[in-house]
Amino acid sequence: MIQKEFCPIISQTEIAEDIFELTVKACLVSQIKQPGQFVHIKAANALDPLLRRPISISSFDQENEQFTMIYRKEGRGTSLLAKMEPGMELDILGPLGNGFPIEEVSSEETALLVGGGIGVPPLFELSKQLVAKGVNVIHVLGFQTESAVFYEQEFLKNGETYVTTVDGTYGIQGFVTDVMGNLRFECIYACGPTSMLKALEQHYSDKKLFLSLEERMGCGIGACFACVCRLADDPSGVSYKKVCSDGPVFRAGEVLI
Amino acid sequence: MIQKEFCPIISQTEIAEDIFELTVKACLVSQIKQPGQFVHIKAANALDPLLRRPISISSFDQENEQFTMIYRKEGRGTSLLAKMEPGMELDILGPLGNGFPIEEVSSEETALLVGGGIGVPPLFELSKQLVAKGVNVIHVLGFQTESAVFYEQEFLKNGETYVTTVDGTYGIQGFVTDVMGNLRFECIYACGPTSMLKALEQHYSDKKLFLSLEERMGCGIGACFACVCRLADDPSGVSYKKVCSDGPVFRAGEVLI
Amino acid sequence: MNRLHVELPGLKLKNPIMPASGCFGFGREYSQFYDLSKLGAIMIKATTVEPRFGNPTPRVAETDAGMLNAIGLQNPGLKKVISEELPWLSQYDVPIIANVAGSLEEDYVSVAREISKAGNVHALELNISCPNVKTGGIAFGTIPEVAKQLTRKVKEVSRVPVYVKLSPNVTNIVEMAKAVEDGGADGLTMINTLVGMRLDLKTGKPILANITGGLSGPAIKPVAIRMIYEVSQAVSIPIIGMGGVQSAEDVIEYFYAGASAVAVGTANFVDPLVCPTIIEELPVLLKKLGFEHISECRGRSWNQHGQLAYHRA
Amino acid sequence: MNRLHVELPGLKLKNPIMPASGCFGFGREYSQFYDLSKLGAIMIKATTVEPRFGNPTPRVAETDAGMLNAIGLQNPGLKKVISEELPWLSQYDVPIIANVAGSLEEDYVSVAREISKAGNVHALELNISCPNVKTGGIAFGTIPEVAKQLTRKVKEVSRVPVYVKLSPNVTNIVEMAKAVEDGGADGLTMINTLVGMRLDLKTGKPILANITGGLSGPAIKPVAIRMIYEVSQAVSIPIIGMGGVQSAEDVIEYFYAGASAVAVGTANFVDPLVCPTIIEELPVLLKKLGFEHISECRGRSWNQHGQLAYHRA
Ligand SMILES: Cc1cc2nc3c(=O)[nH]c(=O)nc-3n(C[C@H](O)[C@H](O)[C@H](O)COP(=O)(O)OP(=O)(O)OC[C@H]3O[C@@H](n4cnc5c(N)ncnc54)[C@H](O)[C@@H]3O)c2cc1C
Ligand SMILES: Cc1cc2nc3c(=O)[nH]c(=O)nc-3n(C[C@H](O)[C@H](O)[C@H](O)COP(=O)(O)OP(=O)(O)OC[C@H]3O[C@@H](n4cnc5c(N)ncnc54)[C@H](O)[C@@H]3O)c2cc1C
Ligand SMILES: Cc1cc2nc3c(=O)[nH]c(=O)nc-3n(C[C@H](O)[C@H](O)[C@H](O)COP(=O)(O)O)c2cc1C
Ligand SMILES: Cc1cc2nc3c(=O)[nH]c(=O)nc-3n(C[C@H](O)[C@H](O)[C@H](O)COP(=O)(O)O)c2cc1C
Ligand code: FES
Ligand code: FES
Repeated sequence: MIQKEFCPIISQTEIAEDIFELTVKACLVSQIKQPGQFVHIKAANALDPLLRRPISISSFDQENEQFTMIYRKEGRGTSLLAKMEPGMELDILGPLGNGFPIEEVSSEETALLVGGGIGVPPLFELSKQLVAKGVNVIHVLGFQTESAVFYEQEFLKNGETYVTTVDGTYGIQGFVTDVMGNLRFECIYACGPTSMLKALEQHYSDKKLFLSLEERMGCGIGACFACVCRLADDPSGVSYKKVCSDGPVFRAGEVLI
Repeated sequence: MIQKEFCPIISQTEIAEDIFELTVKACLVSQIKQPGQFVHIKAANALDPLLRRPISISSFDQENEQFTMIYRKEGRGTSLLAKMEPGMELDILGPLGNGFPIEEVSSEETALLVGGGIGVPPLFELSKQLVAKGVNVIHVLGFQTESAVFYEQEFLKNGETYVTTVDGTYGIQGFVTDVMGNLRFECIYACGPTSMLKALEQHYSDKKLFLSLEERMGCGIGACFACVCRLADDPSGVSYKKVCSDGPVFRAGEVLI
Repeated sequence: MNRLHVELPGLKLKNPIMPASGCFGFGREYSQFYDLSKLGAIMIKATTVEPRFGNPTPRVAETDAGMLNAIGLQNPGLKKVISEELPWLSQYDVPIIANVAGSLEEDYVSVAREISKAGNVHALELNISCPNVKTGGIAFGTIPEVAKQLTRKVKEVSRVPVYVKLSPNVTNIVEMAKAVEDGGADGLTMINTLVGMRLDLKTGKPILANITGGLSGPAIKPVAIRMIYEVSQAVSIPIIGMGGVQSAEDVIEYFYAGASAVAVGTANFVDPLVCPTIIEELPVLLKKLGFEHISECRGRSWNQHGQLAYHRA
Repeated sequence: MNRLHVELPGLKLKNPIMPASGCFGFGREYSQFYDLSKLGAIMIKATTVEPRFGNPTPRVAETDAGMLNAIGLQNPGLKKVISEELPWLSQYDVPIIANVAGSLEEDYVSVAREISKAGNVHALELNISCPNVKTGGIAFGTIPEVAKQLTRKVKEVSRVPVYVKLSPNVTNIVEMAKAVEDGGADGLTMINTLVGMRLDLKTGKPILANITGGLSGPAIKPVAIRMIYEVSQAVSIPIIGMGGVQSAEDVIEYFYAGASAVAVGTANFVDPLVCPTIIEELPVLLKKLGFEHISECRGRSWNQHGQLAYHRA
């Protein structure tokens, strides 16, 4: 069940340039079903900004009732968020949507987790759960530049990890796809910019491939039709899925990206 | 000169029900000319609320560069203000307007300071300055009810002090004017609700009488024409004074209230 | 004491609070949060004859104290609304107001005829004011004579009272209101969104794929209040007010202006529990303000007693 | 590199930032805060033939991300503006745009004729859109033919270019813009305020003594952007844009929409230093966005290169 809750902030740290890791205490943790789900955050009690902001759950801890998000300080909402301190409370709605299906890989198989920039965070919980299940996990994490890189060590603990930067200032120069050619895996889970997801869909249509999409949202729960995408197979021309409540994770080929 | 300054909060205390005493550190203190001037405060860095709030300077300390305000938590702006804590910074514009002319009483004379509710605060600095000058000071402070009474002790230190409450739960039951009949004085300085100011103007037109007015403000500095009042003597029908920059204190009879 | 019961043409409302059309889907999502029977009514998403996908995304953009939307009337179409959504909603004890949209007069008439037969549809809301569809629409919402004709045609076929939803994007809202009253409207709902736009700082291009969108939220409340103030004095049919309502205080302001009930749109996205919260807080606020019944607030900005017989229970 | 110099009919502007009429008086108050010569131009308070006291108070009311005002064109009258205010302003190296108001056509014509003779008045802004005066006004701002006639009459007598200030309270803003262009307007300024209203929770009565007022501030920005986007593509005269501008980012958004300069109103009340701050931040932002000159931003929402010859230095 989706809950609306005022969650006390436990910690907030800048882990890379403009990238913040935020942990809150929240009863709604008990409702999380899958890695890749997200929450909808009100960054101010006031009207400015008005709308909630969708942020992925990057990891959670049922026992201690807390979960972590990693976000980039961008516009008004995330800038306000970045100023908040432990002890303050955040108005959070969640957990929302459907995440990555871990049942799609079995313990002997290898899963490739591909993240681009601020698409990396939800893969962390996914990685943890896959490893716990005995799946062999490889991570390919793409960033713009050195200062934007985060969580490399954390992912390394779970398995092989390749970091790429567009400008070559860290790790391998290039895009995530430049690394993937040499790797063997049965299933891909990916989250990142649309261009990255499109490239994956084009090149790896033969694999099991799950993509987490982004779309501007109103309600975040499926009521406003802000975040729809078309079905790939759409004879009627009017079929759709909602990123917020049907997604954000879809099987490649299911919807048009 | 008027300054716009980010002023760190030194202390904030609830001194009566919904009445807060707020002290800030501010260079603009050096610009204060008279008791009865005010500042214009932005209660949020964000857009909500948009406009500044006019609040009187209730006392100041040139040496330590700090000043105090006393305000009632009413609507959006003052409610936000009431949540602020020492160390936070307030965006303050001031000092604004023209205050009470203390040169109008000489040291042998008696000044009557009449305050109604949230009109009491600016009288405190006035009282201090008059006493320092050797003027005999009497205070009549009117409140709605016991829980709204504040600063009685502080005023008592400066001179005779009568407190009235409308419901009689504290001090003398009635209005400030009910007390005044028995007192002797040469000059009245008053700040409070319009009805109180009108009553004073009606009954004490024979005395020197200075009234501090309130009006909804836009700019607070004289540019927007939001806060005008008409001159009492206005043959042309178009003459006016601005409460923010000509006032808020006027000699009784000068403007229509 | 029941301070909130209100009667309007076709509608006996437990309370005058209802989610606004398009901001509540067909209720399923919000039913996760509370019992929909608590609501005064539900204004369901616009229904058209055929299913519509709507506009390309992005469909929403945030603005200061508001948001733009250009959903483009996405909906599953008349048949599905009648066969799936309305029956699902009938489990709740709450009257439905069906928002009727289309491009041509015939479309409106077809939807109105069919949807008004559903048992739980107690009123229609004729959406002549959607700013996000390119064909038709605009003339219906901006030319008095056209709006009047459409209202008349829909009234002829509807089995339930017809409320017409007015667009604020007109020079003279009173003229529009009078025209649809003349056309037989049983009530008005106002306002729909103001046409607005936002551009992306990096690209210079519109944030919305549809270029322009409808501005809703607190930003538009002063415009809505003004229009309801003007219209409520000029017509004798009741008004369901909307635009930026977020709190019980806002509801009272709408009643003062002349509304007889109030719809909540954008605020649902900010707080999914906003409607039941307002419904809970209203009686307390009314008591504090000294009103025995909410209808006493109605029209107080222009009339001493703020009360008209027809909408008091 | 000067990224900000802009030329418009009658106006060589150091930068395209100017305070909006009515939000800056005649400059005296803000001259306490900074050197007015820093400004691109100054739009002074509306001037009428006779001095006006304006409306009773309260004249302002806050709204969400906005404010209502009903000043009612208070001003010292043509004579005093010419004999006192304009000479005082002439100490600054800044072109003045005189806002011309009135109730009758003759009033506008008289003010325009006289005030356009002042040496530092480089352009007129014909205020046909003030929502806060009861007589005249409204027709000028809402009926295209009437607006066109007035523009023509004023053009006949004015010694300087005439900009017409459009009201957003119309069904079709493009029609209004084209009409005044036809009437000979050299430029447009838009938008004036949206008509709005607020009611007091305790009394139920309007907060403004004038009942309704003009809504300004960030709340109306999306409406202004949309209207400028539409109008800038339909006319060939330049637009000075306004409505909720608070930052350099907002200025760029206005240019993208199609404005050639930008005025700042309500934001002056929030931050008296807002204009010089924007002027300082603009070149930095332009550089960051990769523009050599602000004119490159113009019209980018609808045209690839966003540049028209006439307004580039
Ligand atoms: C399902 C989902 C999960 C996400 N998870 C993360 C995450 O874990 N970490 C992270 O840093 N970011 C994440 N994002 C992106 C994040 O929502 C935006 O960066 C954020 O909303 C920007 O808000 P702002 O206030 O900084 O920007 P503003 O520019 O002030 O935002 C204005 C409006 O645009 C919307 N918006 C702007 N950018 C985006 C975007 N990329 N996607 C959707 N809406 C946007 C905002 O929500 C807001 O409504 C996620 C987005 C989605 C849809
Ligand atoms: C010169 C002057 C000095 C003042 N000094 C004090 C003081 O020392 N202590 C104190 O408690 N109050 C003082 N006030 C009143 C104070 O400004 C208001 O109580 C305050 O603005 C209310 O803001 P809010 O956010 O609580 O209310 P809201 O209802 O949110 O305010 C909405 C708008 O109305 C304006 N407004 C509301 N009430 C008043 C009012 N009474 N006068 C002027 N504008 C108002 C606000 O400034 C704001 O623009 C003074 C007013 C003036 C004009
Ligand atoms: C996302 C969204 C979708 C909307 N869809 C419709 C619709 O289908 N039919 C309609 O008449 N109004 C629609 N509206 C307008 C609302 O019903 C309402 O009139 C408007 O949003 C003002 O109210 P608010 O400020 O409370 O949102 C929609 C508004 C939003 C924000
Ligand atoms: C207090 C106030 C007074 C105004 N007076 C005038 C005026 O005299 N003439 C005029 O053309 N516009 C006047 N306006 C409108 C502004 O010039 C401007 O068009 C409008 O406020 C939108 O800009 P903003 O949102 O930046 O304030 C006034 C606005 C305000 C807030
Ligand atoms: S955000 Fe409202 S339906 Fe997805
Ligand atoms: S508040 Fe602007 S002139 Fe006084």
